[in-house]
Amino acid sequence: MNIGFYPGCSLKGSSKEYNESVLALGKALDIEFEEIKDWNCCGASSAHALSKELSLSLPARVLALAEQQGLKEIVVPCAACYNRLSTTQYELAQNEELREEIAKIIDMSYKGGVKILNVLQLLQRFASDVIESKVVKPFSHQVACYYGCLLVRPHKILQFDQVENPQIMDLLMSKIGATPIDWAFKTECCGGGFSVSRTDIVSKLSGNLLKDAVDRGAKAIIVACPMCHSNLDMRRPEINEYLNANIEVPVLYITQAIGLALGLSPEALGLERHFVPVSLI
Amino acid sequence: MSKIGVFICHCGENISGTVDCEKVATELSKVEGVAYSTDYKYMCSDPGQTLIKEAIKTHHLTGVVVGSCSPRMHEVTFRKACAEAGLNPYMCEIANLREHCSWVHEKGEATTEKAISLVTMLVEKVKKNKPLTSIQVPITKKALVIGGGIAGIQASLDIANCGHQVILIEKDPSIGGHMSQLSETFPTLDCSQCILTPRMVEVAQHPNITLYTYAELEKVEGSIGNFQATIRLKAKSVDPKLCTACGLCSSKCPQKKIPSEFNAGLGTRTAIYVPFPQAVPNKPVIDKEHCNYYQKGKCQVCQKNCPTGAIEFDKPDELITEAVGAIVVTTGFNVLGTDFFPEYGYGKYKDVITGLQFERLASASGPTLGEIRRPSDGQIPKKIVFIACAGSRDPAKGIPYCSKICCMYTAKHAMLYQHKVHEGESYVFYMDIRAGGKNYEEFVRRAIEEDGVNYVRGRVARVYEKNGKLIVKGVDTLLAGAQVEIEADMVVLATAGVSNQGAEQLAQKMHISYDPYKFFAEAHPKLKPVETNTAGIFLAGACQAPKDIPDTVGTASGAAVKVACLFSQAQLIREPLIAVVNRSGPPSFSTCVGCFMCETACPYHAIEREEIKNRNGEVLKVVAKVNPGLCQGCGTCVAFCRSKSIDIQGYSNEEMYAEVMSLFNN
Amino acid sequence: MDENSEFEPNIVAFVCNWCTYAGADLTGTSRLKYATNVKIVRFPCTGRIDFMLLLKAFAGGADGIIVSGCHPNDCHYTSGNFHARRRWMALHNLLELVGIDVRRVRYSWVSAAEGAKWADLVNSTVADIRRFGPYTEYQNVAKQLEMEDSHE
Amino acid sequence: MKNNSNTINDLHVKTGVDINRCYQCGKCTAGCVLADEMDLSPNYIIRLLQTDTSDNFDKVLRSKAIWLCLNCENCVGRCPMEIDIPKVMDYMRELSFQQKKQHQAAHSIIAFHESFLDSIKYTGHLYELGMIADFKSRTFHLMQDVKLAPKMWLRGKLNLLPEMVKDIHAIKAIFSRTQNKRKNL
Amino acid sequence: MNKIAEKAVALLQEGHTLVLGYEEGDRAPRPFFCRQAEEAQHLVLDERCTANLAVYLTKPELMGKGRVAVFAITSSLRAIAQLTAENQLQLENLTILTLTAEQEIKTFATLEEIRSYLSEVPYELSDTEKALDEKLSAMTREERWKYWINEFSRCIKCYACRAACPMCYCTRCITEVNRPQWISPWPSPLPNMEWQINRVMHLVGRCIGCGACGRACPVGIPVDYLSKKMLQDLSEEFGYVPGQAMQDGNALSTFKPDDKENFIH
Repeated sequence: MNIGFYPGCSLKGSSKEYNESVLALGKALDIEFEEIKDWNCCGASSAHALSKELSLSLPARVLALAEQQGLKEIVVPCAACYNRLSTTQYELAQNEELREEIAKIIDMSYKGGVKILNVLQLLQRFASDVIESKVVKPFSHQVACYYGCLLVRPHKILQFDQVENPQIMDLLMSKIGATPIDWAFKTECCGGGFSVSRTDIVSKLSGNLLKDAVDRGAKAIIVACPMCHSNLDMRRPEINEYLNANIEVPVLYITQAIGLALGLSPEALGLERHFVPVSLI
Repeated sequence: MSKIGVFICHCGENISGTVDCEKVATELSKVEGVAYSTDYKYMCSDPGQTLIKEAIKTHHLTGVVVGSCSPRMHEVTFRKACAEAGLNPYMCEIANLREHCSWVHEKGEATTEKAISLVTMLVEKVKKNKPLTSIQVPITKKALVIGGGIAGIQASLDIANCGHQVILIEKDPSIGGHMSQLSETFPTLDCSQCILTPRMVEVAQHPNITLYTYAELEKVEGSIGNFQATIRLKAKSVDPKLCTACGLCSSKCPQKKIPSEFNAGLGTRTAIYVPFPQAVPNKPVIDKEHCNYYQKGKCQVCQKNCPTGAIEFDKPDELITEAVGAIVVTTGFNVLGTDFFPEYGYGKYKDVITGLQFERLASASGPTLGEIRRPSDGQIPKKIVFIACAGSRDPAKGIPYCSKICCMYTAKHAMLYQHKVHEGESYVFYMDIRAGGKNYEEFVRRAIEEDGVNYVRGRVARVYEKNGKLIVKGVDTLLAGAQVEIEADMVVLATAGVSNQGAEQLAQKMHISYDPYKFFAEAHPKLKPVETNTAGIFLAGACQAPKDIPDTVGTASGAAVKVACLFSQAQLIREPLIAVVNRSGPPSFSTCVGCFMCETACPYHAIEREEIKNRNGEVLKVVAKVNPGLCQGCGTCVAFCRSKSIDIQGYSNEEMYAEVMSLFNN
Repeated sequence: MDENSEFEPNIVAFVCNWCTYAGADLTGTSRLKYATNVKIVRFPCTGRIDFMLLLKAFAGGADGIIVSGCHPNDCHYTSGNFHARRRWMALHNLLELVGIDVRRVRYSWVSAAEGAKWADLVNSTVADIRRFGPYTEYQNVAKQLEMEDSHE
Repeated sequence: MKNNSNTINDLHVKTGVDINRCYQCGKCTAGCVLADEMDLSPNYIIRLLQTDTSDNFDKVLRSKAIWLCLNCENCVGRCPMEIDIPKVMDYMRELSFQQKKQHQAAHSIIAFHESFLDSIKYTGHLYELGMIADFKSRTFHLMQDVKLAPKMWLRGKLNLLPEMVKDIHAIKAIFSRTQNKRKNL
Repeated sequence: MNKIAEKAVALLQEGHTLVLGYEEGDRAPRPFFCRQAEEAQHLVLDERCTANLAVYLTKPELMGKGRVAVFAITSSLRAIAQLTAENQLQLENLTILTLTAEQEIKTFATLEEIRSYLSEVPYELSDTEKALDEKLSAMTREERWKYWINEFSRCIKCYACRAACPMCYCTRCITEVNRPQWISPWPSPLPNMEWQINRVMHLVGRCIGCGACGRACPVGIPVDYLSKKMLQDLSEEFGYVPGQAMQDGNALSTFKPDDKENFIH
């Protein structure tokens, strides 16, 4: 099974382990990824903070490239990229004028037919029914599945399952033996784009949700977004400082958690790249 | 050869001020077919009318045109005068010389010329007019009331007290409706059941009222004055004649964990049950969905225990047909469930409840005997949050309208809570307080000022549970958007009032229209609030839109009066200005080809299909036929009919054609 | 066109009984003045108005026509005006096709409360038709009929 | 004073958001994770815009709040009138930036965005190391994250050299074209 | 013996009293009423067949009491679907067949089958019609008026357009109504036009665009253009597709509360 792949910048840099674990899991489930050639950054939160056209043009180029490459579907593991690409596709589908304008800007033909999948949707499609049989090391821990904003909102565009209480991740996790807890911050924001510019805000927002998860007995936080991960993982010192506590709960990408359950090596999944050591294994 | 009389009114100075009435009269006398033409100061006055009557007699007039004020003013007067002189009233037409001429133009030639042509137009029409006799429809003086809530009860009693027969049907085992579930009622805080139950008993005992509970409308045929209503009497599995309501059956029934509808799911009931102690009739029924015998085929404990052998299993539903002259629909409303509100905790938190559930908690006959205890653990909530507009005024959730009653019952709930839990703290999140109504605003103020309920102007974003508390995240927009977080023990949602299940299907059975929210539509929002577009079918109460008790009772009595008016006539007299499909001898029988496109064009479902048969009963042709009871005379079908086979009396093709062409035959 | 400033157009108005006729009554009771060129024909509902009457009016010599009834959703018969509106849509399109001067047919919604609107409607229509001049184009063709008529 | 330069009508045309629908229930603010950091609460911002006076419009352009919005979309997700506040925030940010009216507290945020965009402009990707350096030079937060970088480096999370998009002209073109767009906006 | 003929024979043997089809004519195939098996070999069916046989189906005097089979071309199928929706046909005593693009004989059991078959066949104006359309839309209003009045002045009021139209099945046509006399009986440009306007208005939401009216006109007035053009102009607004007759009333007996009213002041 061959499917398009758009890693995005974070997966090439600060979130290498996400990239590694996605690819590793892909191999384990024999999904073949075909990377979009010469892709560019989606512009993340910065582009649309400063320029609407730019924020649409950058993703539009990526999608246009995918079309050129004849890809019908692309997987976009990074929640931010996924959100930007989907939003762009939606906006351009809504407004013909805009579509033509952007096509001019990127100077490429853009149809807009490519189907955009996030990692959860990918797993749901190719893993959910085979996964249980493949589990060798049940991931038997209490986990807090953290969806954040970019995967679930805006509902109008992304059509995620249950707006205020999404379930996909919880279902997948329970299939590998984990016990997802019911907690209050599933879809609250971690501070996203402020990782660098307003670390204070990040520590506060991430701190609050981390605390709630731990208070309810989570032994690991499961995420599917590089921003969430780097905020909860890399910013842990600042967070603990803000909470003046010493929270050590590790933060795993869902691909890593499943990878472990399927018996892949921690190295292959890039666990050693985490700041907060993954002491579960 | 028609002999038309023309009568030009000066209306004092009102017409003659700008129109040369004498000239109009003389000009008209020259028009072909005009046998008599005159003018007079006040045509509508007694001498004026006498003048017309005399002229009709002496000149054997076949038609009359009065040039005067608007027909909307005196058409009735003059037609009556003609009738008294022996001329068919529909041979009299009014030319509007005042509102449409003398008052809107300056004095002068042109104005008089216009007046002349206005009268001429109607002379030409009257020449073509046909004598019409008003339609008489017999009336079955028996009313069907659908729904046994307070609206149905009130309507039934009012109609019955006018001396007419009433059939009241209720889908549940007892009448009483939502009002029987309420604790106290605003703005007086008197006990709902105390004022309702006597009425319920009255209904049961009234000689003119036949009560069918556990019954639903199957279908309706016919039209105003003569409906045939088929009613399904759902099998109760208990013979009410033998049952003494001793209650032994329920006490023995093994199925005890069924959520009680009456207690809005907060209490439980058995499979064989009486919905509540004051139920009318106070006889149990078996709920087949939950009965072991009906589901698994064995049990019959109730039967074994019944001292009078009243239990009768496997009895089929019964269908009865009743002839009625009018129908009053009072099927009421419903409230949204909590599961409608993901942000408030889906229905996954036991202690997030609806206003109706709170009513049961606060009611002395409720599961907690009137003590406010939260469902999860029976604790008395120390802090309680009420959220107004839960669903209402929320287009995103598909309900843009205001549910009207929530502001008041929420104030009442907070008040009741404060009265019952003195040290308790209550918060109400609201957007606006809509307390229009006698003593309503005062009531809300009392809640705030005397009972110390904390009103917070703003909405709640989300509710989540933490360490046994419900964290309510709201805002106070009056503090420049300061966020408010309350650790509450219980949250009450003032959930929107919505139309009842099955409202749509019911409306379609009766051919009455409904709005996008499945509330039944009144014939006119202001002037016909209790009528529907189907003559003879009336509305009352919350099946029309959320209403409080006073409004509901008001509309119920209103509908009852409409029924009483209808029944007060020996026969139903209607203006003959209705559509008619032509008929002729064989072989064609009618020029109608039966395409029945008029069926869909008619807003009143007045077009019926008539089969024309030969002696051997074979169908030769199917043609359209207008039901005179239903037709309101809009004439849409007439303009639509390609073969001109359908025409409307009083505005017929020939009449309108003559009227229009008269303008140009010069 | 100066001769047209003298020209008094012959205009007929087809209106429904419940809204526009009553609206025109209100114009009267409020003593608002308007041109004398328009004569009102009263129908129970716009749904009753037969498109042939419009053609016949032109044939008879009308220079302009007003068709008016209740605003959408206000119809006394709930939907007569909706049906009428569709009929006009079709007719309008067809008249356009065969080259009839549709500017001379003025459709409007005038409620029982819009006495002033009725006065404006009449005056503006009269002004327009004055500008267009008499509808001789149509009337000439109509006359051919009368001529043949007389030959019969 | 009535608005003449920027109106909520332009806002409507450009974003498709009709803020006149807002009836001030406050649900947006109630659920906003950053409301308590903001100088103007979301619903207050909408109210200011509704007045459609240039003074109030300006107040919003100069506010800190518009820069604090993270576009987490919780507000629009719960708004009963489905008013897309994040879109409004984007629009106001863009205007504020063009008209040089940004709140000083927004400095570091904008600096980040600009560094980020520059990084894309010159490499086509986010070149984190370069971006951080650039950000520091813009903000003089020279000491920020000095401990973080080496740790990232150790964990192989930092690339010393940027990974370039081959067709970098395409990217540059996109930037210049949208640049002009932004000018004559 | 061609397969149409074979089928016809079979149908007659099955007890059909009449098979409606086409036979060779001097110019093109013409309608043919086949009642005996031996006549069957005359039957043909190909793209040269244009006459709309549906017009006969509403005439009891021609159909008789027995079971009738009809070889329907696309336009006839459209007409049959529309006529059924207008309660003019009882499909149970009709056998409807057609020749598919694959030259297969297809028999339809239900209206639904006909509708779904037709939904595959798009409806559009022919090139000649498109040409006329361009010509006319290029004209000014006055020119259009002159064009049509000139055309209608040639009309001889023979009502062939009416006779040929499968949708004109009224037992009394408006032209025969004399109280009032909506349309003067003698031919003259104005009443001729009034008749056509009536005809076309009566076809709004019903015309199936077969063009029979136009072909029937002995003096060659493109009367079919008017109804087809209306069909085209209004189908989107009224949601009417030829052959997909609305079961719940037609374009003029139904409405949308939000029908466009840009022409209303």
